[in-house]
Amino acid sequence: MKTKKQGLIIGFILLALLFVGLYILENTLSSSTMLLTILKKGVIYALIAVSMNLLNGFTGLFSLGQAGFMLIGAYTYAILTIPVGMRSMIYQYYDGGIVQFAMPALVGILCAGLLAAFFAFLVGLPVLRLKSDYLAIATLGFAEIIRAIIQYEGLGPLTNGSNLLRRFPTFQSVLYPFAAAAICIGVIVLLINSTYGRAFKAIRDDEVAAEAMGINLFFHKQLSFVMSSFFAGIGGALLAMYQGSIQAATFKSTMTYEILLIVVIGGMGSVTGSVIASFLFVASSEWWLRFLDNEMFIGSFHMPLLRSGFRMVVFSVIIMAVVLFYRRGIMGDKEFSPTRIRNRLLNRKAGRNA
Amino acid sequence: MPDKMLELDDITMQFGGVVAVNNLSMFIDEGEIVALIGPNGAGKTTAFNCVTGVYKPTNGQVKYQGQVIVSNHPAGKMKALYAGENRDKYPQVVDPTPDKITRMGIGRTFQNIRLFKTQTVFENVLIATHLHRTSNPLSAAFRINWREERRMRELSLEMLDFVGLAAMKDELATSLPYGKQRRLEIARALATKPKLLLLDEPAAGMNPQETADLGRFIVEIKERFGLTIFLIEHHMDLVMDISERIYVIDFGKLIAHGEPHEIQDNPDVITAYLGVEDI
Amino acid sequence: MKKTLALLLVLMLALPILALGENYAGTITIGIFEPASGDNAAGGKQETLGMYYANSLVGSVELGGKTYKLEVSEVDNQTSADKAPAAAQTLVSRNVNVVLGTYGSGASMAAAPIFEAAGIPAIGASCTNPGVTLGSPLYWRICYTDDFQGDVLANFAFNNLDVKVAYTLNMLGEDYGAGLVNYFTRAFEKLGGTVVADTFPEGTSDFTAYLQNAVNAGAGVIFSPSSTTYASLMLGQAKSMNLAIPFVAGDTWASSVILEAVQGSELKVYFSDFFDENDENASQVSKDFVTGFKAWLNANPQNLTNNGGNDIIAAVSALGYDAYMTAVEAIKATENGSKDQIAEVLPSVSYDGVTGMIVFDENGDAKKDIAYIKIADTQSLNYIFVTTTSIQ
Amino acid sequence: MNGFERLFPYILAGVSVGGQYALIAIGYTMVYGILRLINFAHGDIFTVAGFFIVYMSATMPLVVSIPMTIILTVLLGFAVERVAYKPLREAPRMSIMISAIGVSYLLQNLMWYVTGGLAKQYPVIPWLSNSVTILSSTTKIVTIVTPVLTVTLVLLLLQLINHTKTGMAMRAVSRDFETAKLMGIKIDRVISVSFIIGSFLAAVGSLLYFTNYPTVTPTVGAMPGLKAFVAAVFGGIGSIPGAVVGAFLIGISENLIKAFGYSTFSDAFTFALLIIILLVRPTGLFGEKTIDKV
Repeated sequence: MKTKKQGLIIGFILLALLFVGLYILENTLSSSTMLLTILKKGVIYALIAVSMNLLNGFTGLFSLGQAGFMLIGAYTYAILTIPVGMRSMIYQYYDGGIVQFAMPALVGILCAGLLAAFFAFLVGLPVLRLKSDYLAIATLGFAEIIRAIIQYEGLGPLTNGSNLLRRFPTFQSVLYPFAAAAICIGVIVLLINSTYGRAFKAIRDDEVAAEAMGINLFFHKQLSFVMSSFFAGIGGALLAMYQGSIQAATFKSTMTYEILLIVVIGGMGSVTGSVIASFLFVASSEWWLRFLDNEMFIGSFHMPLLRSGFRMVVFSVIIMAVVLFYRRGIMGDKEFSPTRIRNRLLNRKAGRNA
Repeated sequence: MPDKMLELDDITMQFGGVVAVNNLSMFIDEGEIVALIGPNGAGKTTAFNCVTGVYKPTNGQVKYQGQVIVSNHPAGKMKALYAGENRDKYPQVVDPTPDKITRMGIGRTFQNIRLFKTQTVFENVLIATHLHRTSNPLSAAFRINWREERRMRELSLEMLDFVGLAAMKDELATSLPYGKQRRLEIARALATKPKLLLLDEPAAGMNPQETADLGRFIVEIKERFGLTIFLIEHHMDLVMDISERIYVIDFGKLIAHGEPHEIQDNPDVITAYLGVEDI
Repeated sequence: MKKTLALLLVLMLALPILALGENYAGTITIGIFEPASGDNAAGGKQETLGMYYANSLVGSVELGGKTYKLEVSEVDNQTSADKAPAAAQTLVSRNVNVVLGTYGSGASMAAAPIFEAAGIPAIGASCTNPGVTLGSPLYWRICYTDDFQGDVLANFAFNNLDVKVAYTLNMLGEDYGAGLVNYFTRAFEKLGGTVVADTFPEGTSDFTAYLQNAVNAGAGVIFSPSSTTYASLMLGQAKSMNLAIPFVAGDTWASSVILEAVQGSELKVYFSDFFDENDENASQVSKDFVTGFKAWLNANPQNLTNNGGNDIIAAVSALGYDAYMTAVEAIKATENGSKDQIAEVLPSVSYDGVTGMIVFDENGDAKKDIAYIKIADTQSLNYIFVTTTSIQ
Repeated sequence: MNGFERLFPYILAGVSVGGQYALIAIGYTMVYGILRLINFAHGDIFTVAGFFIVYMSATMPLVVSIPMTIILTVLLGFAVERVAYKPLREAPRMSIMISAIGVSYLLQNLMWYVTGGLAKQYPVIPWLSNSVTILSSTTKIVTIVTPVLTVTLVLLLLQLINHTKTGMAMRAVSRDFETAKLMGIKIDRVISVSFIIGSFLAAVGSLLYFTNYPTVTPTVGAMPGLKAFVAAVFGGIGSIPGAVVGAFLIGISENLIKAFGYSTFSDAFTFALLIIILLVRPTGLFGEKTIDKV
């Protein structure tokens, strides 16, 4: 109990330091550097990955619908917050669209989460009765259906059909997405550590036993599904803010797969794992490996293989390697906490002394 | 007369053409230890699963403290296939999910141990206290229910203490030796605060010594928590010295019923068993 | 293990702090923001070729007596709205002074806010969606826009082809097609024609059903502005159906992919274009460009493959060339070619390019009012020039 | 013109697409029947087969490149199983499925890299590509050939499964993995065989598919793949005739949807259908129930 409190305190201190660090970073670096971009996208993906982990890692529900709920979140946010003045320009084919008001960004984000959660509730009613891989394919299907509906010309005045939504409020400072993600992930962690979280894990480990312990499978699955989608929706809204423009066509199942792979790399059932993996994933796909996409000359020697697309090949090979040989991912189902490290150190010392 | 703790009326479980339990009728009075025995594949566990809502019986009903908790009659494809009797006796259909049955006060253990693999000994028990929660997800997440949380933990510790696993509460449940895993399963079931406890072959794979201890232990928990106990067992000696009444089934049918000494020298039982294994 | 990993992470994230200010004095970097892969890679590569060719001609500029090297820095945006921002950010992080591109309006619109935030001026070569420059102060465009194009094509179909019913087909979720169809429909209906609209989902390969719809609708023309990938499928199946209905499409169909698709068929495929390489009464600039560019393509097999394996000049190449040259004109008008100065002078730049005179209006769009209508030759890999139209 | 005449071309197209779905669906349903694995990479293997021909026909005649392609595709399917799935045999079901997603991701990126994401023109296969006219609607011969060929192949396959030792082993394994193992059936061999057959049919499928729709892109296989899987579920996963029937039904219905002007939802419809099936009859048309033991 005591150590737990200490851990909490240390955790908070570290979080504070992180924000201070970010603040300094932001004011010292030139805004053009890739680092800040990576940090922004990374933290948003972290939130989305954690939300998916809540479902796949902690409750053992293999759902592939994440992109769909992100889509709902992103569109809800965009539709609600585009300044009225801009609408005629953006809804250029639907003479301004039917939504003629704009909400403050925060309200928009909240609505994004709520609407995603609401749809998750509806989708969950039928789908959550399905078993593992049927659930996967069904949720995948729902994501595709949602995409088709949003792109439907008939809904143009609301969703702008297939066309971009843009010019909605975005964030400049990296601090905002970090703050938002930190709060959301915090809530998820609290939920996981609560008695409900324990019920989730029980369901993951053994449905029959869990039921025999008086845990209502459907209710808890539904709860986990709705919660996960709520945060996926918020993640979608943040992603929209990060990108500055969104288009339904980009929220494909590939997006879900990428997030799933992040969760796997980080370790199913490890929040910190997902967070670390997200930053690694984003940084390496958007930044460190980019050089692989450009033809390179060392002197007159033309580097072989390097050309557009090579980055993703290398990248997916790495992922396969993790999936096959490093199945538990970076963290397994453990968490990365200061107290743990301290204990490890102490143990090591003890080991040396003995 | 007072309501029985548990009553099975004409319970029949049929998978396709196979009749696993055939017109099984039995009862358990409050405070009794009753055993259901029979050779392998006689349908004992199936009977259990009909009571706990894991299976939906093809026909018959289960009453708990006088109230019908499970009831069904052949329907759909079964109408034609049904091989049992009294097909029209139970018109109403009651088909609760297992968690509801547990909530009513019927706890159980499993023949093939089903602990929560990734959880510690303590967490395994703690999970079982979830069903008596009063908090909603949010109040639980934000620890507004800290009092309740504390009570849950205290109860769990108490249970572990009682089954003598408190010392290893932070070990991974699956790392425990076999016998202790069985005890943990019992502790977990107790944490759901049952009135009726169903034990599915609790002594399976134990040596005579452990079995004897287990026997004493079962009696002890019965006394301590004022439970009624319904157990399935293979070990005759255990059954004989702890249970007050015994039901014997073979090929899903009830072949004998009575007090241990009556069963001991019941020819049907002996033949049923000699066919399969020696006592 | 975990500790080291975390450390590693922190270190790697910290890397670029050391790698700051990588832009050496004396070079002006021109960012090429084009698709090198994806559905529109074919067109994107052709547009990029034009830029590289221009760069091979003008590799440096004289500013106040000092010589500045003109360096191009390319990034692949895959013309997808979600890849574009990251790609744009990469260019920003390379501290480019001006950006050229991109093929496919969606990516341009997606990237606009990012260039804007970094104060980098961008010049669109072939992105025809009005939304690109509308409300983006730092985005300019040297080609005509969809509303003009849709208008032109509608008029062509209605008057020249004398058609009263048009069947429109575009990909669900692709804004280029959606936009053009929209403007076409408006214009066509204003002229008194009727339009039957249809969309196909991404990844469709069976178009027979849609073509059949067109037949059943009694359409006299199929207006289908789509990426060449889908177009070639569509035409292939039209071919095996011996479809008699003519196709009309936008600038994307001005590609050798389309020409190959219609070889040996009876299909009539019209499309609007920015430029015509066989235009006799073309300006000297464009004549020189045609000869020079062909020679340059044939000199390097890699370029030839990027151009689709032949030396037919796609209009987008010409536009790419003009975009680059316009940028150069702007740079020449500055003192040191900084992004801010370029942004400052661009509105007043005027350049007589291959695709005509380039002068920007208040939106930042080049005042272009001429489109070349061509038909794909079904016998030899060539376009046949039909007419030039323009709307006053 | 009357209703049928109006709809006939759509049905024709539907039947042909259905046939191609069927050939892919069998791969899914066999693998699922035995490994309980949704082989997400199957659709991509189908695409790779397309590229094999595109590149080989550039250098060698079709008579060589077609059989070569089929062989290479089979090898690929075999290799994928050995490298990506076999090591995970004991692992939880989720991680082998993730591996499948990983393979699909890898194959797509690989194809993207090789082709630069450019669409490749599929070679014209003589005779198959010629046009014919039936009931006043013109189409390619392959449209007619596909369903016929599909049905023939399926009949052969059923013979193999019902009357050969391997086939018996397969049925045994799909019925009860563990017992089959104990009975001394060489599980790995059976699994390999099912992957080989699956890939073979995928190769043939791609041959027919791309002859009809002669443009190959790295992601072109994804949708047919998913739909084929839906077909497999629809027909009752694990049942080969079921998969075939399901495939034809889906092929036809999605074309009819286009005919009635709801093409926006032709994909969505397929998934909606899937979900409805899963809820109403999770075991599909021909699949049989299984009870999980407690």
